[in-house]
Amino acid sequence: MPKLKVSLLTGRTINQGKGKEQGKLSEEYQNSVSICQMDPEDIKLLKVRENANVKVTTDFGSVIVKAVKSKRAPHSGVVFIPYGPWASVLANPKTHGTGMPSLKGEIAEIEPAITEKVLSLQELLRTCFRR
Amino acid sequence: MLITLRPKYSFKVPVEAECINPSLFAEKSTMEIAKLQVWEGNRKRTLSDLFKITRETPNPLEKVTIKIAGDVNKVRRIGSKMSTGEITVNGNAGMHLGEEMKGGIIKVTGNADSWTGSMMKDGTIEIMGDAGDYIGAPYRGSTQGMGGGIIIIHGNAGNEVGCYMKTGLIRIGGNVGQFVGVHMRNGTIQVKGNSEGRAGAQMLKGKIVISGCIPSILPSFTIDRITPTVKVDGEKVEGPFYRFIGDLAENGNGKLFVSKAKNPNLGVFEEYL
Amino acid sequence: MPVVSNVTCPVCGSFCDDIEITVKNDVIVKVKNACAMGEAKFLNYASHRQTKPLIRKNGELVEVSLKEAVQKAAEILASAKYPILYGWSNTSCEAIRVGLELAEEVGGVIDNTSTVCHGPSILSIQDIGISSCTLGQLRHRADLIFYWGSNPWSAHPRHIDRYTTFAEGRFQKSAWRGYLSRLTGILSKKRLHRAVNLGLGRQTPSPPETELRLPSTLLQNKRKMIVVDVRKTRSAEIADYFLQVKPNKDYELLQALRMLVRDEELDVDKVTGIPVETLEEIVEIMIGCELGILFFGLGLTMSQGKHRNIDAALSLVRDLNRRTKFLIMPMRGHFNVTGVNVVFTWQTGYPYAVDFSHGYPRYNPGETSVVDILCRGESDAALVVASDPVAHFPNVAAQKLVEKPLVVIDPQVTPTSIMADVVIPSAFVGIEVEGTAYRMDHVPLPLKKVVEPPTTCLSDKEVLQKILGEVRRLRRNHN
Amino acid sequence: MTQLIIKNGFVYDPLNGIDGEKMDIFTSNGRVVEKVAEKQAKVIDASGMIVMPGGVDIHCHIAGGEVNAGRLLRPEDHFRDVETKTPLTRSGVGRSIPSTFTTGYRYARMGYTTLMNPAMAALEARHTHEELNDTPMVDKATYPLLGDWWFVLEYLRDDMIEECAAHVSWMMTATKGYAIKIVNPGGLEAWGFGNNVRDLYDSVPHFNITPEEIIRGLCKVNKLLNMPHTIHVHTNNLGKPGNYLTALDTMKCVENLASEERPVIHITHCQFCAFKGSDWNTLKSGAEEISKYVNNHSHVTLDMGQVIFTDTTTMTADGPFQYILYQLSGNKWVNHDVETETSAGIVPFRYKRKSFVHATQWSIGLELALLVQDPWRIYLTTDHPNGGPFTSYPKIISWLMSQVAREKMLKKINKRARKNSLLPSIEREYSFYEMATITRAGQARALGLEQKGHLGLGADADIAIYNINPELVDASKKYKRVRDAFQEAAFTIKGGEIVVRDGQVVKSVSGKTFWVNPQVSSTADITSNMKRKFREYWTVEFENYPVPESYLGTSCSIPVEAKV
Repeated sequence: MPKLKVSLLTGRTINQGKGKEQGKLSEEYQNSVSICQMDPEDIKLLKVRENANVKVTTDFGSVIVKAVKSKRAPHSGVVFIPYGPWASVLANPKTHGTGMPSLKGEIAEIEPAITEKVLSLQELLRTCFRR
Repeated sequence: MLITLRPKYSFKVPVEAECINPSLFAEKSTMEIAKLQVWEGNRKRTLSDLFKITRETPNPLEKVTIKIAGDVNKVRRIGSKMSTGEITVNGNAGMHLGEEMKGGIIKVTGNADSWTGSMMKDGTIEIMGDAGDYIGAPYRGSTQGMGGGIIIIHGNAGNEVGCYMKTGLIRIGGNVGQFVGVHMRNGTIQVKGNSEGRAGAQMLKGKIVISGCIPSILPSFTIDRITPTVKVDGEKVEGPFYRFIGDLAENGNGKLFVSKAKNPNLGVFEEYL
Repeated sequence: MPVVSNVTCPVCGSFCDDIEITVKNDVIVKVKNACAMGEAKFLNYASHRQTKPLIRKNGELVEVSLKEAVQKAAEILASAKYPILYGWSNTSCEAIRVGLELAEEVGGVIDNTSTVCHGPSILSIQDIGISSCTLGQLRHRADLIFYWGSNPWSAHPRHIDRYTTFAEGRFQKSAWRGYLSRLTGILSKKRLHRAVNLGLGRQTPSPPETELRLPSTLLQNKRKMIVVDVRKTRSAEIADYFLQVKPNKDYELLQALRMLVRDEELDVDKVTGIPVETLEEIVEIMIGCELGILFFGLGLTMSQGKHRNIDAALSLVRDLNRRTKFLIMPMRGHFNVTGVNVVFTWQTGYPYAVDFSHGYPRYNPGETSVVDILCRGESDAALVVASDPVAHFPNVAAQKLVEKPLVVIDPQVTPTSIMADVVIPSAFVGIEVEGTAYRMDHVPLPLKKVVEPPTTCLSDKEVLQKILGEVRRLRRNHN
Repeated sequence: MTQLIIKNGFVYDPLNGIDGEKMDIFTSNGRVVEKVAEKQAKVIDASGMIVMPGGVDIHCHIAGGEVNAGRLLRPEDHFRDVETKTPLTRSGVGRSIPSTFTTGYRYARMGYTTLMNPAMAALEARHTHEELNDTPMVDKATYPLLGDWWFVLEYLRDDMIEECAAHVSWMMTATKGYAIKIVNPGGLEAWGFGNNVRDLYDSVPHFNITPEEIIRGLCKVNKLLNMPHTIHVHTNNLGKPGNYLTALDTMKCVENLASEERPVIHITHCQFCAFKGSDWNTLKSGAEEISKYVNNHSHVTLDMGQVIFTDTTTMTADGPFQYILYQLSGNKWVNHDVETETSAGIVPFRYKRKSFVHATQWSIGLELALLVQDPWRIYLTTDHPNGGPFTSYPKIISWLMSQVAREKMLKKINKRARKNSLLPSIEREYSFYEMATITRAGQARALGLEQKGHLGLGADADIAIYNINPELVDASKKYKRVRDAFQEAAFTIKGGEIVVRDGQVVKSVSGKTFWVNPQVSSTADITSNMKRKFREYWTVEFENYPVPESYLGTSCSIPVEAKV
């Protein structure tokens, strides 16, 4: 199966901003942050179609998200997941004595996960926190 | 005089024990030492609440040695402001080890945490294992970094080793993170292993010697020459080294020595010589 | 229907205070002037809501009386040896004041969300200082506007319109018209590109990101905007120029620019892939402007280098003041995150990560900051107010937070409140209760009460006062 | 209702002409009264002690945007000086820019009860008041910065004094301000584009008005509004060699606006604008020229702006001056420009005894206080924290009261500065009566605070008792004793309650906020005009600008009958 080594960015999007104000339990929010924006060429390299599920893995965890085409390509090798519980699974907690974890530019691996599903918020929390 | 402290249990919340200081223990009875105040989180405790204290060779005239037998990685400010004597930690030590130290010796068999030797003025700190970030650094907002003494780390160290350093010597046996010698005013830092980059960022003066690999040199440094050896604290270190001058963004005149053999990627700079 | 005007929007740090809200039967039915995020909040804030206090019993959150919840919260905090009190940027300064008093009373560590947003900016301000201003200064005077590692179009949607490039000022005119004509150009280029692809039946590569030749608009004597980022954002599309930096290479780029501002020569001919000639031209434009502003966002604070990226940016701007007037401002994102720094600072001397465990304020991010404390597993209880660390902290840290007793005060249901042991739902500040909050440039503004809160929901301030009172009662009884 | 009898103290109450007379003071319900029954009252035995009205500070930066930016900038200033929480008091940090609670406690410990915060950007007024609300133990007020406000520049340019007055009146009410503050008039507007004005007659870019016209205009406005205090002026060219001429020009330019011997201008932290010489190398004291002028003219009051040899934090609204200070020191620098109104700058600074310039500055401050003959017209300040933190006031008191104390310090300072200093030739030593004048009575009078600065009937029961016996202690010789006594008041009484005892806070009180509410006839017109311009000038809505009275912890408005 094809795998890509990428640089993972996280950040705000307008949909995430809107979604969080509609409520963290809203579908809009969950849909807005359980995605991974990719360069269309990178999606092709993974041999999946747009909106297919992919698995993103870092040294700190792995999570299933939906691969969506980035509107402002090219940026091959760089993927973007909006702030939220999905991105947090992958985040590097090291602060290097600054208090700030390393949330941008982490090395990640990305691979197709067509058979796996994107967890709902409640399911994701249950897996992460066993509560 | 040897005083041994044994942790009574494994600490969970931060413990602040500035009182673990040979200068303070001197001329105190075991009872008085036992009553010295420490903090466990937000609770005031005495040293004997947390440690079993034993005193050997009760000769009050002898120099004071404090031995900590056990892991004290949650115990902060051990040896802070000490000016004489010796502390040995058989295990890991917590943050701010030897902060503002003025003299004496601290030895740690395990690892030390961040801010080891922060703002120290004199004395020696030797860590057999790894250390955290901000070794020898000043307090937030201050430019008064390490002002003397020696810090030796046999393992690896984190980011910002020797931040705002003014004088003294830091030796790292292993690798360092980013920004070694950031804002350095003077003094010497030797790194036997690799650097994660941005070495000497914003330095004004001083010397950084890196014998291992470095991913790149900051654009605000200029290559000056290739030198076969470099002196660190009177000792010759075999090279050859590329010698860079910087940080020019600060109008600095610091010297950054980087191993030629370990960094073929820096060969491109040779054309400017 | 009653219309409430001049409402301050409690969403992002831009703090638009011209929102008009129509209320019908105590329900917000219409929102005027707000951006998509603001409108979403005003119209949907109440849609997923828990209005009764909860306590976890046998693993399940069950409804309890406010009194019971407050008592339980107070017991948790009062008995803790090293509790953390986190959040605060989504509430009013009035509530934050009480929060600080509570933190002092329980000997805890109080930290706010700037620890994971512009905390590094603060660290470097403490090293370098900052040459800044209020936003109106830029509206009137700035002719060169940089957005670096920030995407106002998505995070602060009205920022460009109200305060910078497209705003009309006394000495500077809006660049809106110029943008419109450029937009036409961009669209036709895109259309052409698509047509070519259709015609040839295959994909040609899109044009490169950073154009190496600077566009002529940058050289004209009028307002211009440059975006520097690792990826082409929506904001980059409306800029006169987009400078693409490689991920984690901002520091190198900033230091190179500083060299050029000092008329130093660079040994290399490219910095992070950008030719030095291009950088030289940009520096020329910076020096030549009447008043320049560099807005920076989390693209700088979160990527490698963190506070040192800001250190370099602050120094660059400071140095530019020898040649012209230049200012710099962090794009504070979250609602009252600036206010929380302000209140922390006047009461304790420090803006975040304040440790009261010894009875007086101590501060050392990296040591007294919440993510570090959690990762080291040092805290033994937590109070989270108006924030959602379970969703936004790295998972490793969030797990430690959830393992220990956790009290949450929040008007919303969030991943954090779902994981909590005690949940006290509060009223929405800026919608259901009034208060004070600070815009990203430190301008304080009033928050309005537009509709009534549910009868079971008190303000954050009142809930905190109740917990504080209860903690004090417990302490008295204990002594 | 608390009643107090302060028995047998040596009372210094210059406003009522009482000079060390042994007498009893009675307070009831927060006021000084003629007599209370001993049975119901708490009795303080003040025998062998000095009793004075509570201290009044006419100019100390204690709250608001720039002060807080200074706090944020300097963790290294705080971490070695902390206040631990007690059952009565909140914790905090100290040194040059203490946190709000600590500021209140420390002033109260020195017997101060009324503080004037001198620099408030009107747009950020809410912030200043929030901090004042968290500054316990003292009454307080704050001055909005109006010298570079676009409305002022435009109205004065067009010679529309009455309209200007009406707008300033609106601003006083909107910001809950107390006096018209002018900082480097015109210079701050020019700083918007990185420039400055050269002198009083330079034209302000884009506005076609000169600093002189701004000062004169606002002086007229001040009179029209019948404000309790005069205009409060930080001169142009502050901190530059040769600027004593600018200071003199500033005083002279309003000379003909004075009437009935009443002051019309206050030149603040005068030390910083009493520099003679053409550059830092040739710096000399201009104290002689300035004091000569002040001694011959009754329309000016001054405060010292004394320099202390210590590490401190400079902060003023004078953006261009602070930039120069950054360039001189190389220290970290904060700049904060405020749209259509003003600017601010902050630079940490260390005054060194061995520095020629710093030592000369130290000398100038004391020379001013000693050469100005009338203690009613010069006040003790450090321009806290610019010249040094307020906690060093007792040191200054000892220097003013003792030639020996001055000589001791003179020996330690830079040689050349010592040689140039006028101090060795000055024999004057302040008496306790004069000291009470320059630390409370004179300041209260200059501020028009009728309830403050004295112990006459009806005065606020704000009283300081210092443990020093003027009959037994020769302040000239035992200056250290004086310093210690003023450092920690034996008692501080605020509003009739004992709040400090032996230098320790024994009760926390919140204190009032004074603001001036001018009664003008044409408010309606202003509002419509302002609303129109609001959107053009500011980035906040008109309705969200004013600070409502409910915002002030304890609001105390002072209505004045304006002449417009």
